[in-house]
Amino acid sequence: MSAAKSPGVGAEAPPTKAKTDAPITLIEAITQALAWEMRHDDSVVVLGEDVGVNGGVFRATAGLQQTFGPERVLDTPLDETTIAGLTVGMAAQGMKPVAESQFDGFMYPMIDHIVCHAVRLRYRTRGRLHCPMVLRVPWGGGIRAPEHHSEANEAIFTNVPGLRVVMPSSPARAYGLLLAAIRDPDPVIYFEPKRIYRQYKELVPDDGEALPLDVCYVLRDGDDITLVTWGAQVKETLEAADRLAEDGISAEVIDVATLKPLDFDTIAESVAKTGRCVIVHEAAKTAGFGAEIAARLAEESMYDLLAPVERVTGYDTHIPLFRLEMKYLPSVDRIVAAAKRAVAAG
Amino acid sequence: MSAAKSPGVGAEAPPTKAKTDAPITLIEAITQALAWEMRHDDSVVVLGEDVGVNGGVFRATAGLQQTFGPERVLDTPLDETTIAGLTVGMAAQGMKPVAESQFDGFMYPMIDHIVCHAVRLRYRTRGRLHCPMVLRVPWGGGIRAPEHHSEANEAIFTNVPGLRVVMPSSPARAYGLLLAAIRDPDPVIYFEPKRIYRQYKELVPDDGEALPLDVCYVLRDGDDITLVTWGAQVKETLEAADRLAEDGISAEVIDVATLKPLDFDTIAESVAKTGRCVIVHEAAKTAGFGAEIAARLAEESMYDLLAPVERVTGYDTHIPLFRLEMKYLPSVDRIVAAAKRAVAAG
Amino acid sequence: MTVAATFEIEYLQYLGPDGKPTADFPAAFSDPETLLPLFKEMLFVRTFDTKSIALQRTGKLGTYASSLGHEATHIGIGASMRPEDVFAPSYREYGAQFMRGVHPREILMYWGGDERGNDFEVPRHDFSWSVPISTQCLHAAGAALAFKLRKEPRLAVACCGDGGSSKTDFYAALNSAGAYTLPLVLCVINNGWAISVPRSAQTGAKTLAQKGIAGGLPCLQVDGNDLVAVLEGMRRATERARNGEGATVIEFLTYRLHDHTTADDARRYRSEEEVKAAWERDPIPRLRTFLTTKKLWDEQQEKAWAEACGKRVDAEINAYLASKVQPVEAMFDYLYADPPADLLKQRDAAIALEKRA
Amino acid sequence: MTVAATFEIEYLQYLGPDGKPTADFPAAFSDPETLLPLFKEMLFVRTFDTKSIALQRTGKLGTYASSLGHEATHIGIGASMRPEDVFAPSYREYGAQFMRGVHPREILMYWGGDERGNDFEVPRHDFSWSVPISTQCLHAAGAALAFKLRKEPRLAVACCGDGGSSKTDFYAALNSAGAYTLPLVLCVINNGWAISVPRSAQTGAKTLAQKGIAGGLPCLQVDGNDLVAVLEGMRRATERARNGEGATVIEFLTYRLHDHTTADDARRYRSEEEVKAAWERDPIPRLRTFLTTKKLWDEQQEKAWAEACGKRVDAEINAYLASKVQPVEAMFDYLYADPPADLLKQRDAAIALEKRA
Ligand SMILES: Cc1ncc(C[n+]2csc(CCOP(=O)(O)OP(=O)(O)O)c2C)c(N)n1
Ligand SMILES: Cc1ncc(C[n+]2csc(CCOP(=O)(O)OP(=O)(O)O)c2C)c(N)n1
Ligand SMILES: [Mg+2]
Ligand SMILES: [Mg+2]
Repeated sequence: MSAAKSPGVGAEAPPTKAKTDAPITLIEAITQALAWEMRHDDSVVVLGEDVGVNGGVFRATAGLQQTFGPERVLDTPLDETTIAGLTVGMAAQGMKPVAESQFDGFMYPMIDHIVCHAVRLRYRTRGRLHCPMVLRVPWGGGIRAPEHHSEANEAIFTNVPGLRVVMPSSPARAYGLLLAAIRDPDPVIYFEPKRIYRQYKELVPDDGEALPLDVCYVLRDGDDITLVTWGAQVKETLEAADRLAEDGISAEVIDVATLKPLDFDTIAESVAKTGRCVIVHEAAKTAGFGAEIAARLAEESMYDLLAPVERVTGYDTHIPLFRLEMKYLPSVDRIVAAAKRAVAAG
Repeated sequence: MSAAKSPGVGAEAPPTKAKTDAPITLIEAITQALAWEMRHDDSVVVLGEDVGVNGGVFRATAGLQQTFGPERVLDTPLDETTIAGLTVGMAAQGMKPVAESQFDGFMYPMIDHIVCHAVRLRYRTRGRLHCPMVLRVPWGGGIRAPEHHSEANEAIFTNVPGLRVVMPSSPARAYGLLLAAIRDPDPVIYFEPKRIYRQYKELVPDDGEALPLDVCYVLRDGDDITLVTWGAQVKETLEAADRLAEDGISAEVIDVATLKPLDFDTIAESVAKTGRCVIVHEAAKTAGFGAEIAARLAEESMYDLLAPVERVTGYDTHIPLFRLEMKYLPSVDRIVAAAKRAVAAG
Repeated sequence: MTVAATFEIEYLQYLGPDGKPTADFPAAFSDPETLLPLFKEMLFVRTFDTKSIALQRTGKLGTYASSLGHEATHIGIGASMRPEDVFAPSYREYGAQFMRGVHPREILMYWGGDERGNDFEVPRHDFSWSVPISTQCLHAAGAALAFKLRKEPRLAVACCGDGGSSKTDFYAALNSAGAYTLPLVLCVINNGWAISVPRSAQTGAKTLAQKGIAGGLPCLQVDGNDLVAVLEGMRRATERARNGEGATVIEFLTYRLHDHTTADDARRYRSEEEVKAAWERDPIPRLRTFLTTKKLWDEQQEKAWAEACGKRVDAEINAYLASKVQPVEAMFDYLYADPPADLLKQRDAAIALEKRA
Repeated sequence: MTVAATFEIEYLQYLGPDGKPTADFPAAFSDPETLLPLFKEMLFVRTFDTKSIALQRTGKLGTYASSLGHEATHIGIGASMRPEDVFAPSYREYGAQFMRGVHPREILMYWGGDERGNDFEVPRHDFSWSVPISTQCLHAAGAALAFKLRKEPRLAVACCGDGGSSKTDFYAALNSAGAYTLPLVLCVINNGWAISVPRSAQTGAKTLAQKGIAGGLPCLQVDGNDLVAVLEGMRRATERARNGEGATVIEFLTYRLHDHTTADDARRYRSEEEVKAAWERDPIPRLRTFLTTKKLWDEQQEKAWAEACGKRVDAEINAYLASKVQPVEAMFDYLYADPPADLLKQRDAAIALEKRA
């Protein structure tokens, strides 16, 4: 392995040929993106717990170690501080590490290296060093997993300057955003909504095309109300839009996808049209990232608003163990009710 | 030392007599509160780096080890994970530890034990165990300190269910809120705005009277606009109110003081009266805690608002080293300008 | 050459895989009768484990972490503690917990997705299961510090795995245990694997026991499939702790005979030969052989006991299966002692939503 | 008794406090001439340090962390590295940094509250100062891992203090260094104090060197006030690393002769006697005595060199004092390679505010 610092076609492409002809799931799109970038940039390495022979507990790195070898796909000792610190060190010295936190609930020990170092290397050294790392985090609830395996903790990272925070909600966006995250010269947290890892398949051409890291997606056009969401809740929100349509309410659905930096323009434009906004997220309500979107609306779209903003979110308590967890997550019913209130109010 | 689990007058009160007759600074009020509670509840222990003989790098624990002995005031090994983990363990077994993070920028390794354990013990065990701990954190910029000594990171904690987050801005509130924090049976993060540790003195009777942990303070009445802030920025915000008064604008100033749980009612009442709100905080704007307040206004006070909400905050970048840091912090000028815009808009 | 310090790690084994003594038993355990009740508990855990896995396979339990193969270590640890001591488990030390009074139904409840599983009827002061690896080691250290400051004659015992011994919290625990001379026993249960990562990939250290040297602690390596060695290791460590001499790190060498959890498939990453060889070191047959030789156990007793175990576990399973799901307000009611007004509003809304549904 | 493992920590000292050899010098440093240029660098650092403290006292510098007493350790570490290696300092290893090409004015800039101090003209790839204790140890391990994966013949050196050796990041670094056999040298600079906390309160370990055993690493304890011992310790460690044999932990025994920083008052927590005794072990006089004995140094040379050092430091101070404050947009310009639109708007607003002021 040589020390190439810029992307370029690797000398020996691995034998696995991407099957661009079959539809794939969100998690398969992640694997596909990792493989594409590893083939084309040999400074990309993957590291984490069980990412090697085992291919990750969710199989996101399945086959990568077999293809690229143990020097490109590294199992780490069982310590998240270690993973974060090694990742920062490698990134500062010209590699592009893609680290995995096995679950959302285990990433907290990584915060110190992210907040004190990853996002500061460039700033602190006036550009002499920088930190082109990605941290992949299987995120969110609803898979009947044990404690600490169902956290929606994205808000913690959105107040951190210098960071990018993205969360795909479809196979195609998972692919394009992961490529962009790896190529970006600054640190990116890439949250993976594990509840929809295998929700559906779509065709994702393995063409190495990245998506922008600062663009929201309008998934459905509408005139009466804007529903803003991200991650796994895109599913419920789209279902809610269907239900609203049955009642003659035309809902526009926006997948934020790139939380930080936030593409507020797309949201503002939509609200300028609809006059109403419901924000949907899994995380606890208070100081969740929905607060930032509502705040921007209060600052910049106040004259457009025909009704109060509503947030439909997880409650301000912990997501319960699985017997009760679905009662914690925002349901289609709750979204529909909030949207109807907003429409009635205006 | 016995293992009393409930407050009660200790057998041997230490010789130091509180001087209730002399005005004291905010940091002296902290010391006074610690001493009061340690005298009256021998399950209270103080721990942290340099809190012992040295009395803390800011002198918050000055004299405590001399008075209460090394079994009540413990220097820890130099590791924040250790401090957090020991604190949780002690609290779960009936002590009331008051831990110190020497500076805001060093508390990140504590997050794991706070988020995964401190705030979950009660929930996870259905009340069998709980975690009556306090984490004291000298907070914020403006003291010409080195890197990582000037962080305003309160927003990270406000999305965490089960936590209480408070930040006093006067000697009297520092005293009353710290007593309340120690007595509260759940974990509390107590941020200390270090820039105003010694800003001014006031009389703080050493009477053991705690303040509520969920109440905002209206520091100044006004009719035209509501200025909401907390911590060290209370200083600039009050100055801004003075300046606005010169121009005939009557500003109400609210010190949030207890960020989580938020006393939104007090803010909403004020905005119902003034129709305008400017939120001021040191932390970076995006997803700072100001977002939550603005969001609540967008949800619950929309019909009261005569002008868009404004946030005057730190920029979305790191607070610079000290040659530039004052240009990062919200200035009186910026607050006044925002308030005038809001008044002009309505 | 000037030598600044030297260290030695002792290895304990008394009963070999074939059930024959490999050394004189320590005085405290020289009467084989003392081992019999513990052997029966080992059999009980194995029954519990087998039935729990079956329960999961039929969809009546969530992900479950088996303790197959760890019985001697777990039972030995639990048997060495006093009720007033504090135990800080990771997530599979059922044997130790049974010895302390935790009900099997509580364990099932927890893996069945119900927080009430952590509301142990007995022992009230033990720590709950700890999923974030090795964080419990520091909590145990904190408990030990509390005991020391309050001058209570109690100690804390924490368990973590071979993987867990890489975790910074484990190091922090041993560092503070040494700094404060804490009444603590840190048990590293080396079962060869941390999910798919073999022990050899965790560290370059020859033994995991030697990590204790970093904190100035005495360390032992113990055959964790030999109940006598486990008991003797724990005896030494708890005695030191009770005498105010501080903490000990013990590495228990055992093997994870099952998948990591029911969500794992170990065939992906480890060889059948390795597992087969590990079965030869199974802690149960060796103790059975020994006790049989000593005329303390026979096939008939085994059969009767197996039946008793099966019945008891079935009763526990039934109790678990009969439990009603908590009402929706449970997720609000155990957050704060004194819940904020906004939270109570959310609670009301959630209850109203339930009623409508 | 079966022994699972044994360990031994070697202690290195060649030049006693009185300037007399206490053992035969290692072959690599048997020619005293090799020590002369390093001795001169030690004197230079001390001049820099003295003048920096004075500068702070007159309000022309922010908080400053002195390196008084650490000169042999710092210079010896820096002298043992190659330009292409990577150094990960904490915040007071100026001597090591000077050996690597960092300009004194950069150090002043940093403590003077200006990020440009970290934009080293040389060496471009070294890590910046690291205030969060011991986090740099893991960054160095990451760098070493990068070198290993890319098969580059380079190594990484990290420094932390006695306090820093309690930090979980330090343990994580040595754990991963052992697990991956990294080309890394972990230097624990034991100067007796972590602000007000004495070495004895950090850990129950007899030596800090022995922490390496936890990761299976060879460890050395070295008289850090003896330049020869420092060089020899580093020579062994770097050789191992370059040979692909992995990492080493070295404890350097020295003493922090000054306050922790200029913001500290050490008289609060340590005795005058202790400090007086430490001055007896000062690394500079002993090397001066030795070199004088060897006729390689005399008072005249000392005087001339002191003058040269003073001039050079003054020039650096003047360069620092003459530096203009960065424009307000600097705080926006180094955050992202590709700054988001909202940030650029904030940048514009901040510039506009400046213009108005
Ligand atoms: C902090 C953290 N990271 C990752 C995990 C996911 N995880 C659960 S168990 C496990 C392996 C644990 O191995 P070991 O410590 O050897 O214990 P064992 O399961 O073998 O008993 C991992 C990585 C976790 N629970 N916590
Ligand atoms: C994570 C963290 N916690 C606390 C501090 C505050 N602090 C700065 S230096 C220091 C003591 C360091 O002692 P040691 O590691 O022995 O290094 P020395 O200063 O003696 O060189 C402390 C506690 C810090 N910088 N980082
Ligand atoms: Mg294991
Ligand atoms: Mg030190």
